[in-house]
Amino acid sequence: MFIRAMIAAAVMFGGVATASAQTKETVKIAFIGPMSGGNSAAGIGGRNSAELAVRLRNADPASKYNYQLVPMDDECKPNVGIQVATRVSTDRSIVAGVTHYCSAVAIATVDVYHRFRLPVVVWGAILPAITYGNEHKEIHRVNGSMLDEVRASTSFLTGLGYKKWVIVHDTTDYGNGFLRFFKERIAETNAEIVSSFGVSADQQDFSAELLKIKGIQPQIVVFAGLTPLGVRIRSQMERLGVDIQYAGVSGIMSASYVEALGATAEGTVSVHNGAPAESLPGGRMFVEQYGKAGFTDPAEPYGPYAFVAASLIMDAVEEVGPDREKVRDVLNATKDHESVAGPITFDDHRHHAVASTKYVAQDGHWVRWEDSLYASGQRHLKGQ
Amino acid sequence: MKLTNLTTSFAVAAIGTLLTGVILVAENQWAVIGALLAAAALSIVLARLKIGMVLASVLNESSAWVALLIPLGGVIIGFALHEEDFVLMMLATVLIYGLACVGLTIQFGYAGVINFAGAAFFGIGGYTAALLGEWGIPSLLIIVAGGMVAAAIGCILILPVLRTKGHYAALITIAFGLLFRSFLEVNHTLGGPQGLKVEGASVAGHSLLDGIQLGSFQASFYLNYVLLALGVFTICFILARNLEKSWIGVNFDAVREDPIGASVFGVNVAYWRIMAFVIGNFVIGLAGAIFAMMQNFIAPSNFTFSDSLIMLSIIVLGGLGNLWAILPAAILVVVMPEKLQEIGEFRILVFAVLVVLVLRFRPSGLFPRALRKFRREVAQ
Amino acid sequence: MAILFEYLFNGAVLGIMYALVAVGFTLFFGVLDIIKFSHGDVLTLGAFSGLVSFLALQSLGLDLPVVGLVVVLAAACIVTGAVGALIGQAFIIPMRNASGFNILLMTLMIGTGIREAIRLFYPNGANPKAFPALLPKTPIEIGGVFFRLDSIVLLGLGFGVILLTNWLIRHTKLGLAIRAVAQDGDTAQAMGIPFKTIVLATFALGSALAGIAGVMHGIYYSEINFSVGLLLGVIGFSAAVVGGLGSIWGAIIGGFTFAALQTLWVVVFPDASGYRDVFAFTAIIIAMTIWPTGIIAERYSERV
Amino acid sequence: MTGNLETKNISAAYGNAQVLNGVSIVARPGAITCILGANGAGKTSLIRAIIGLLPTIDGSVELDGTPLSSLRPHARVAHGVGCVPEGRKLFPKMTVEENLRVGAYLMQDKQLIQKRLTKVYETFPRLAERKQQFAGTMSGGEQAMVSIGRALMSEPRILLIDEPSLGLSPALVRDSFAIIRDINKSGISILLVEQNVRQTLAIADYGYVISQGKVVARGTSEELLNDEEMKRAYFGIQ
Repeated sequence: MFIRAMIAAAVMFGGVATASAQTKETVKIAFIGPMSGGNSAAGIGGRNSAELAVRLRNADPASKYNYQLVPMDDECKPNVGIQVATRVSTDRSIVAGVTHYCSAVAIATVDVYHRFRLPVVVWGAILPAITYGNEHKEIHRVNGSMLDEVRASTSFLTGLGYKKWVIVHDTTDYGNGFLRFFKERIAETNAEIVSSFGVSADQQDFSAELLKIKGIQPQIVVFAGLTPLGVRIRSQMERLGVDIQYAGVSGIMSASYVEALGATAEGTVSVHNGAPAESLPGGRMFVEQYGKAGFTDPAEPYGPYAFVAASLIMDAVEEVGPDREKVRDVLNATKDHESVAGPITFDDHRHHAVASTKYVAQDGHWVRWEDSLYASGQRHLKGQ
Repeated sequence: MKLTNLTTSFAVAAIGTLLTGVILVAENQWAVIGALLAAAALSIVLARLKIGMVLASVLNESSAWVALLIPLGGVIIGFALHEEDFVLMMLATVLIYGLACVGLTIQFGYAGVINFAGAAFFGIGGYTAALLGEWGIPSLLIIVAGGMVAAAIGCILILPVLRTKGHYAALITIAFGLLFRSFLEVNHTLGGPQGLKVEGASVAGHSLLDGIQLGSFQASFYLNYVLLALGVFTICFILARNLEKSWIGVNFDAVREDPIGASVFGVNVAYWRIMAFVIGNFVIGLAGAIFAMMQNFIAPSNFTFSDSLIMLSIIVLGGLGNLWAILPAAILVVVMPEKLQEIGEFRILVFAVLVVLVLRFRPSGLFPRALRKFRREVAQ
Repeated sequence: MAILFEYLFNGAVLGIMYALVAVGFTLFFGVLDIIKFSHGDVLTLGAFSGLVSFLALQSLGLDLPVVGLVVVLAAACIVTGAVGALIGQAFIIPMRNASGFNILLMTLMIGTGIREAIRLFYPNGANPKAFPALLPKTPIEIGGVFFRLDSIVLLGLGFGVILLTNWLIRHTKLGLAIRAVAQDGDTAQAMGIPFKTIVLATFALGSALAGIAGVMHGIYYSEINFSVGLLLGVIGFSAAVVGGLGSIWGAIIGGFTFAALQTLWVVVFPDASGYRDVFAFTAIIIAMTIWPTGIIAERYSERV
Repeated sequence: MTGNLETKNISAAYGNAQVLNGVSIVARPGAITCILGANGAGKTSLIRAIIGLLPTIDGSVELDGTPLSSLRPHARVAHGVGCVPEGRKLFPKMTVEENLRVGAYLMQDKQLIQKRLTKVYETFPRLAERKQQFAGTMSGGEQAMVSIGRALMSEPRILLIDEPSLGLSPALVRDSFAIIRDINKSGISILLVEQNVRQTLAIADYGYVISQGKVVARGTSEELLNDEEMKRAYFGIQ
């Protein structure tokens, strides 16, 4: 506090604020995500990406402030999330937050941010209720919602002719949410969900479920959950001779899905909010810079959104200064704001809808469906 | 003699209050580590020197009313930091976990009934509060109901727990903890994996979620919860102390140390194990209800096996059966990981290593329980 | 009908893996009356050491079919055996007069430490890792029943290892010493059995079984991750306790019982598959009520 | 002649309770030395301290001049200390033969083990008939034979025997004392702990009386037997 006051005084009496970093006021931004436990890969990727945004901004001589990222671990647990959310919200030196990958945590903490008036931008959690379940002006989201994905996925898969679905979902809010929205969405089409299986997030063996599915003989198995489980289910389908097309949601779309499965991953289809980073002008920059920054862990698919969220906040601070309410108002009014994930526009619930992109795993990479050998007819999905 | 005891207790309370305040407020990592080292040094010195024995026995023999020093210290810290929301929240969390650990101490520390499902009973209290909160029932009643429901559901486990012992009993509570969590997750009537919002507590129509405002004095609403938790903690602490010192406590000791011998001398082992289990779960349920009200939100992932382990770590690190050790240990276990946020993804590893080291080199805990006086005399 | 055989077959593979873990728990309990809860995470360590040794072989160009399997199994056994003995030496033997509960909590925390260390220090350790297919995946179909060759080999391997362990315990000098220590440690010492050496050997043996189970797990599911041991540890412990601590056959019965419970639930109530663990653990609590010291009861007389 | 066991001033405690308080005894080569005393006098503690199961806080144990105090129990067995523990302490879920083989654990030579087994079966023909029976299912007398046989398997120079008469019928007690005498005649020194004063002193050459962890009297069997004071104070014989 004292040092900050000194700096402020120096700036005032010095008359001229030089561009050197030492004289710039430091502005703190919180990052919250899971950095330990089963979802830590995504959390660490997100933290690195937000850190990258901050470093790039600090390297930019045109920026008015010196930014500092305060990373916090929510362990993907609501109670821990509430604890760290309170910690950053009540720390007056923090202006805004890039918050949460896990939907349960994001939902649990919205009231905390509202109570302490901390504007936050969600970078990874996709349950619609995070923004649509409340009227809190502090909560924003850049990464789209589950609904966007479900919409894209349903029309994509039914369009390919898969009418008889089995859904395997994890029993967290993530998988359950998908199940609910898929059910609603499928009811509007001529396809049907013949059966659904809930599996716990730490389950290892799925032979009972998969053999049951083998008996049902659906046209497609849609998995709603995260990478570790998605990998286990896909590889066990192979082992048990369940020769049915496999589809996932954004939760399985990580580099480690194709790495861990090798050739077995071939032909898995999935959807993800937002176009591949590489295909956007800013996205290419992101991938390049991320590589240059020397992080040991990959950015993971939601990394770019953490980058975007941090950038949005810093843009707002540049505009109105480090004041929570002003930053909140600027964020609320975000419209067609350029970012590495394309232009960002918040709706009346401060939610940025994204057009989900369809992907297929091809030769060890996630490839945009339209660019794949499957779309061009050179390769075929199962049952095609 | 009485006077020196009281003075000593005051001194201990003052040092404890001071250290707690410093640890809670310290922002800087080095300050945290410094305070922890000071506490560790203190505990080692106390253990090595005779003064530690004296202190332990003073606290052990002191009247239960000395426990009133706890709310005194708590109120001092609370009001000194009345604007620091986060610090007060941590303080309240420490007190709530401490309360749950009073329950575990009655079960495991006193009667030797092992309970690896502490978090499950904590959760039962929380879910009770969530469900009853919707009906506008007075908050204090809801808290008591949380305890009663936890105690009642615990009764389902009594038969298997009574029939087994040792590691077999441990498995039963582990299995219960695991099934409780997966049940909440797959069962949608209780909010499913997404959890439930919980009404905050209110006293006399005044919601505890509103900050206190008395003239120019403005305080965080967490101060309300600190006071609430402090009140319930102190009551349960004093009751547990009286329990320990009464003939019931002697029965518990007998049942724990030598169940067969106890039954030979006419102690009804099953009866006392049931008593300890039920009373303990009641207290844990109370804690869960307060916790849910303070957090305003509960979800199944709050009540996992590892949360049960955290509670058990507190009572074992502190010193099994020593109620006085609960608060320092709870501060260590609850606050430390939060203060170690700077080391990010390494903090669980660091925490695990620390617990292992303490268990390895101080197996009876940082503040071992003093023996009953008559037993010491026999030994000498 | 064919699918029924597939259920049975895959249930058996699952059961044999649970049994291998449970046998470890039962051996540790046998010699020292303690529960070593780090066991599940030692299994993870075994799977990862197997993976590392395979990657090393691959970089040397030596990943021949049979050699690969042997080296991977050996590496897993050596690492888990050494770590198991080390945990015993450094943490359990010095503490053997402390309460069993302290050791339970301490080993739980050691397990957490191992798990977190793998996550943090193995490159990109938080994500699942592909495990090499060390056995031919040839599909086999007999009368509509689908198997893969490697599943059959794994099942055989599992049974082989368990029978070998049983033979070791029943018919070798080491086994004689292990049983003597398990039945009466003090007297065993007074008869000239080096207590500490035997306890550490038992820890190494039990942990090596977990190493084998880890490799089997990797091959069977083609994938490993840092938390595989967490649930396997809990299940292995449950299996050992339900079977009756201290009895090898109890551990095997417990392992298969658990696998059967899980499979049965999903087969009978597919729409409520999420409840399978609720069912399995409820069944365990009921079983413990009926047989308070396990299905194969631990027979010990109490001193009054 | 070897088998000279000496304890010099050993003390030991369970927690705060001191059970041995500077005990010095000598078991002479080729002799039967007995330790007498009431229940709780520290007799069994002394045996446990000699074999190394009870850590001593002071004093030393020597066998034929070799200090044993720093050795673990199994190493003491390797130096020639054999033990028949109180209550026989068989491994109940092992067969008779397995119990005997545990006694020979430190030996590598299979032929030698076989030879000793044969010898034990010759000494106790009854055991030869029941090689494959679980030790836990045998009668008290048979268990006593297994326990003694097991201790003999390691060919000790000195055999510590703790309360062989415990729980046996008078006839069996007579038998086991006869066996002990035979073993002694084959050249093994014996340190015998007993409460049964008359029968013990009848076969012992030398004896010690201990009480509350201290040696309170010593002497040849005759000396002790004729000491009226001792009888009254420690043996309860009127």
